[in-house]
Amino acid sequence: MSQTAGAVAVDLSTDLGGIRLPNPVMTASGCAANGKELHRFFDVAALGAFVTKTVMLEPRSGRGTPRMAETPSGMLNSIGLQGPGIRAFCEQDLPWLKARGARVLVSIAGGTAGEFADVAAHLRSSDAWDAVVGVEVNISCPNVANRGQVFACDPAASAEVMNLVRERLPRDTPVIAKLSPDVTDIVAIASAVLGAGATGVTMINTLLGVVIDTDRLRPQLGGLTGGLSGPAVRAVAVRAVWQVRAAMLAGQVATAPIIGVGGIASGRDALELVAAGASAVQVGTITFHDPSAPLRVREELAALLRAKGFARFTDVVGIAHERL
Amino acid sequence: MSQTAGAVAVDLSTDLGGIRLPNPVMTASGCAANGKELHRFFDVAALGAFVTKTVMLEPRSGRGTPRMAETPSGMLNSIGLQGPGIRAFCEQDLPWLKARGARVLVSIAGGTAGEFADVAAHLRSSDAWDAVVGVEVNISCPNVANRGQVFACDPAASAEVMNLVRERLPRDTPVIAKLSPDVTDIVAIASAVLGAGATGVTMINTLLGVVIDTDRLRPQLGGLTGGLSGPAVRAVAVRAVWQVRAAMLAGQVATAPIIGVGGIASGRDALELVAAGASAVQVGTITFHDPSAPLRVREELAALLRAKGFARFTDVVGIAHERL
Amino acid sequence: MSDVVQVTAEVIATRRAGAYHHLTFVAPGVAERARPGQFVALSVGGSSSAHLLRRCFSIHRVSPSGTYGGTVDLVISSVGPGSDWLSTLRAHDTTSMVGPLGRPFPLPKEAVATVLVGGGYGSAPLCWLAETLRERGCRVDVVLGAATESRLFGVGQARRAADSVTVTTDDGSAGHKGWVSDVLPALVAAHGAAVVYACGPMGMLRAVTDVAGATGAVAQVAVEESMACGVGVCMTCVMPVTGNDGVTRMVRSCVEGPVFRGDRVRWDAFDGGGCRVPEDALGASAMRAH
Amino acid sequence: MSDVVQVTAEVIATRRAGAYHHLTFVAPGVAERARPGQFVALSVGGSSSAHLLRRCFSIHRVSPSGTYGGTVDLVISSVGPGSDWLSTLRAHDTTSMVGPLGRPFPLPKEAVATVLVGGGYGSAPLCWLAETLRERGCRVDVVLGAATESRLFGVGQARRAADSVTVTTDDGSAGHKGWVSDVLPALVAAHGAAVVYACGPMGMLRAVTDVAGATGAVAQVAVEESMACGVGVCMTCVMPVTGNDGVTRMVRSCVEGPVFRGDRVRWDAFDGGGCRVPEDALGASAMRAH
Ligand SMILES: Cc1cc2nc3c(=O)[nH]c(=O)nc-3n(C[C@H](O)[C@H](O)[C@H](O)COP(=O)(O)OP(=O)(O)OC[C@H]3O[C@@H](n4cnc5c(N)ncnc54)[C@H](O)[C@@H]3O)c2cc1C
Ligand SMILES: Cc1cc2nc3c(=O)[nH]c(=O)nc-3n(C[C@H](O)[C@H](O)[C@H](O)COP(=O)(O)OP(=O)(O)OC[C@H]3O[C@@H](n4cnc5c(N)ncnc54)[C@H](O)[C@@H]3O)c2cc1C
Ligand SMILES: Cc1cc2nc3c(=O)[nH]c(=O)nc-3n(C[C@H](O)[C@H](O)[C@H](O)COP(=O)(O)O)c2cc1C
Ligand SMILES: Cc1cc2nc3c(=O)[nH]c(=O)nc-3n(C[C@H](O)[C@H](O)[C@H](O)COP(=O)(O)O)c2cc1C
Ligand code: FES
Ligand code: FES
Repeated sequence: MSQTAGAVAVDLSTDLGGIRLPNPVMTASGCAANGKELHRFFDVAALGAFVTKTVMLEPRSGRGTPRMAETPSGMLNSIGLQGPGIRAFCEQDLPWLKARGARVLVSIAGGTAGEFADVAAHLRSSDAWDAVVGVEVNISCPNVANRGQVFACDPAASAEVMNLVRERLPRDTPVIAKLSPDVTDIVAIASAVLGAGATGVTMINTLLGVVIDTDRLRPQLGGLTGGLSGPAVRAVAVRAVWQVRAAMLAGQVATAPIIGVGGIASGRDALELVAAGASAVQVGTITFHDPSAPLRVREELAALLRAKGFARFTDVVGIAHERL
Repeated sequence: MSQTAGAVAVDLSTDLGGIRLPNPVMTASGCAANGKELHRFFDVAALGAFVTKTVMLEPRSGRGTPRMAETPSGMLNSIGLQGPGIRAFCEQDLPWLKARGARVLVSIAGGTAGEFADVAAHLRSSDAWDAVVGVEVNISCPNVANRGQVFACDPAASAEVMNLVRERLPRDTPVIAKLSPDVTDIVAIASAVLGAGATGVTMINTLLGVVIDTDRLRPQLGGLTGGLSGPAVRAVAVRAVWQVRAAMLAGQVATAPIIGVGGIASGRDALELVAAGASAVQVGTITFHDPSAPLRVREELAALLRAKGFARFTDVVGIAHERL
Repeated sequence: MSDVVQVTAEVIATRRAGAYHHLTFVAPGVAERARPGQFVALSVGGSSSAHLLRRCFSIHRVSPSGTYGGTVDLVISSVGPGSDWLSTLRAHDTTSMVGPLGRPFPLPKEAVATVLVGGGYGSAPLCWLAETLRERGCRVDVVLGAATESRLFGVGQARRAADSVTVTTDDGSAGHKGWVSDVLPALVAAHGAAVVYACGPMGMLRAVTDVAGATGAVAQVAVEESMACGVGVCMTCVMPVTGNDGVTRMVRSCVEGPVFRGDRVRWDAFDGGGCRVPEDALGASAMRAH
Repeated sequence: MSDVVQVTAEVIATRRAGAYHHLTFVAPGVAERARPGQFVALSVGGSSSAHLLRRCFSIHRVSPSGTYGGTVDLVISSVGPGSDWLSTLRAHDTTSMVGPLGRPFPLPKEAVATVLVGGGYGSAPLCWLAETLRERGCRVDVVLGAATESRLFGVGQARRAADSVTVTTDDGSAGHKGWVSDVLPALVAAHGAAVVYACGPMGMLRAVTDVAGATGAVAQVAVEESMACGVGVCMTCVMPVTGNDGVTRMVRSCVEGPVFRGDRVRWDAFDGGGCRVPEDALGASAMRAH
């Protein structure tokens, strides 16, 4: 079975809150840098969207090392949102992606709700703004005002961020809130951000974890805690997507696109998140294992849909809810 | 290096809230049935304690099948607390364990706080009660009164259960609350149960997950959602133990023994949880891979401590907090 | 402590058998203890494996003493990552084996006539069973069915071991075109079989049970439920089976099975890919409460 | 798109080299592109692997055309699950290889004198570098150090490729008893070396940088930071390096290294097992805010 033929035969296009993407497969923020590196392995414009590393207002050095620990079928990272700051991002990274023809979903963050809004405003004024198909708001970062509790753990703080970011961006720009799985009730957080103007939600960010270095009997990461990702956490990601989609179907939460991320290593894995309710998927940690993974997942997904006789990707979104 | 020699040289004994155990390694509830099956592979009395499958008041059939899905470095299960009910447990299972000389940590649950208390009361009146070294209260099960939200997700509901169970048991019986990791703030739950009379806490129960069967495009488990366990989740377990121990050291939560569980496959893994703050450990899912695992972990842990020059297990409990 | 062992098993021979891989392992202790109908649980993927759960395989045959010590033969159909990995093993590769597991086929006390029915690789344990029954003076007629010729296993061996062998394939590529249940009633009737032994897919086991029931024969069926541990500790492999007391319980097929009396299995509870808990099963009402 | 490839690499030869495993892979495309100082990233554990992250290894040497196509040689020290798995590979086993990665050792434009310093398996890339330098007319003196004799690598090859070879071991089991930094100053001075190339543990690289600095030579050191991806996308392999503009940045050693000018590395920030962010590094103040 030719995977390329599959990609042609199945209509892979999907809708991201008003913006049409040619296919649903994206990179995941922080797992693909800002494009140049992966462009050595595949054309970044071939993806549904390229999701950039979360950028904040100022340049950030990130944390000390070690920044990672391998875990069974996953890894723990504590990068600390290292990045160039929004100005350098708009001057260098975004124009590069635009020149390649990539559709860019820009991930932003702030230490305060106001900083999120400032980053969004800077981005809006970039010369390369027309390459931007949406803004992913990474609220899984510590809130300076609330003793470092992450925004995404608190519905009110999450909503405040979304309100302020929404104000700074054109009405037709999709604004996607990226949620943390480390909460008692992820439906409540999804409900809060969608109520505050988010166009959709991305789930999941990493799970908080600790690895102990048993030689030195101390935490292995320089930053003590880190984020757990990779295939190890896929069942948690599928569950989060399932719950929020189920709440939408039950009318408890406004219907909105969900971007699924967490542990996708293959087209089959992507299909799990899609069948649970995701309109698009992001390929994260597995890119470290296989730098061609995002494109491979697109091809495998297309081949799988064709083999199952589906003509359109959108016919499979959330299909598992109909087959209970 | 002889592991047996290691086991002799290191004092492995540990304290479980007043009860002294000869070593800190236990089975995990639901991963070892009630002893007979594993006794074919090793002597159940060789463990620090044998933790029984959670028992409720009445016999339960458990859920339909499929009840499991393998996941990368883990598995998802939805057994539905199948069991004989507390009466049959007291008549058959507990006496068998007592006859083998096992120290038994009995795991109990209820659909209401009152059912928990009733199960505890039945257990207390068992003829084999003297084999019981403690009661593990599995509050990670659905609360009938609260739309099925699990007790362990709500500090008040968790505390109510612990209060009622505590009343039915002798003052010197350790009562250990088993917590769910699926909460925004596990320290708050630990604080609530310790404030309500719990002697200690066991962390973690499984993470809520979903696996989609991509052939049938529907949830793979008969029960839809399931619990994720195995090495995949170890970093989350270490993090939970770390956070609660840190809160104890900071004086935010009363100091109490922690039993660490989640993803332990070797003595090295056990040492991660111990260094993070666990006074005892439970070996769960890996037992399905290696039925001798609980005893092997005990031997590997002893050998590792000896190789590192520790004379007493208790010297390593929480040691990573001193080495930040 | 002595009915089961956990050993490092070494592959000493591999060969193709139609669509299947036939592997011989040196597995000291397993061969000596095993009886027909029992199975082993193998770990898969090697030392870095992301697959935690063991894979279960019927014991095809054993030779308790050989040049290398006791050996165990398995017949493996490659259907997913675990069985794929096993089918790429080469001589001298090793993996961990736990066994023998489960209850063997119960053998009749008298020298009665028997029929053995195998579907696909389900025929793996039947030749050994046939030999054992014939040693006891039983008549043994064998029916082997599969979707197509390459998915038949053990036809030649069965011809040597049994009084007769009938083959069926869904596509007619070998033997009668059709199902084992098409040819079974006549065979059971012909020699007045007292026991019908069967191993294969659930649908076939149910059909065999029906045929046996109609003629008054006892069906002894070896089931294949999805198993996480194989040793009785996880409760994933349950199915509803009615006991001597008439009460249906969700019993573990790894320790109380894999062989059950067909008429005790609650076939009505099985659907597509899974099995419901019958309403009248012990403890089903407690599930409805919460 | 053409400076790096991702290929299935097949082992064609394995041999022991003291404490190390020396593996030759057929890796079409990698050999042709590689230059001394670059590395490859291998996946480990096979198709069922629980190890997601690639393991990085310096390219020992390449032969761009051979009977099998281009080959890549690696020298592997078995220290954990990934390197253990690699060291058990046999001929015809395969794994995925990405490479060549990173920046090679910069070569001098003139025919200057050079000293090459290798610690343990850090000597793996140096013979090839020595040959390349000699082709350009450079003088090459080599110093190889290790804890003990079995952990030396490539002494024989170095003797063929270099003008002189000096060996040191911590325990005196071969060559001078002591560290490479004991013998290095005299060697650098002897022929007025303009560049000192080094590959090995961090402590050694720092010492080499100090020695080079004292004599006015440039140190080019190949570092070995823990890497999750090897291709520049994960930001785990960073270390503080000062740029031409005098600003210290946390740079990725996989794409901006692994070879750095020794005097640009902020050695002061390294401690025990990790590395702090220097207070004056770009973006360090934003970390203090939150
Ligand atoms: C008692 C018993 C005897 C068996 N005998 C044989 C035999 O002789 N030859 C043979 O080829 N196969 C046999 N099987 C089936 C065999 O265990 C599965 O085909 C195998 O586990 C599939 O693993 P996988 O990783 O290749 O496939 P996957 O489908 O990826 O497996 C995923 C999970 O599901 C379980 N699973 C999948 N299919 C089955 C199945 N049919 N039965 C039970 N569990 C399953 C696996 O154990 C694993 O945990 C037997 C099963 C049982 C329970
Ligand atoms: C550019 C570069 C070149 C290298 N060249 C060689 C070489 O030629 N020969 C050789 O034997 N080794 C070399 N190494 C080190 C080699 O990558 C590690 O020894 C190996 O990754 C250890 O993996 P493990 O699973 O065996 O050990 P573990 O310690 O279990 O590995 C766990 C994780 O830590 C990382 N890690 C552990 N040790 C190191 C280390 N020293 N450097 C980087 N990452 C590490 C691993 O990649 C893995 O992700 C090199 C490393 C780098 C970065
Ligand atoms: C090294 C690393 C860095 C990450 N950085 C970010 C980030 O900057 N912003 C963000 O929203 N998510 C970040 N993530 C989370 C991923 O985008 C993704 O949500 C998570 O890893 C789960 O997907 P995966 O299992 O496919 O990796 C990072 C993950 C990793 C592993
Ligand atoms: C099949 C299965 C059944 C379980 N049943 C119970 C149970 O009855 N009661 C309980 O408290 N925990 C139960 N658990 C959770 C385990 O005791 C343990 O907390 C969890 O699996 C994490 O540890 P592990 O990764 O070592 O398995 C079960 C886990 C599994 C895999
Ligand atoms: S497979 Fe675990 S109880 Fe049967
Ligand atoms: S190893 Fe991933 S950026 Fe360098």
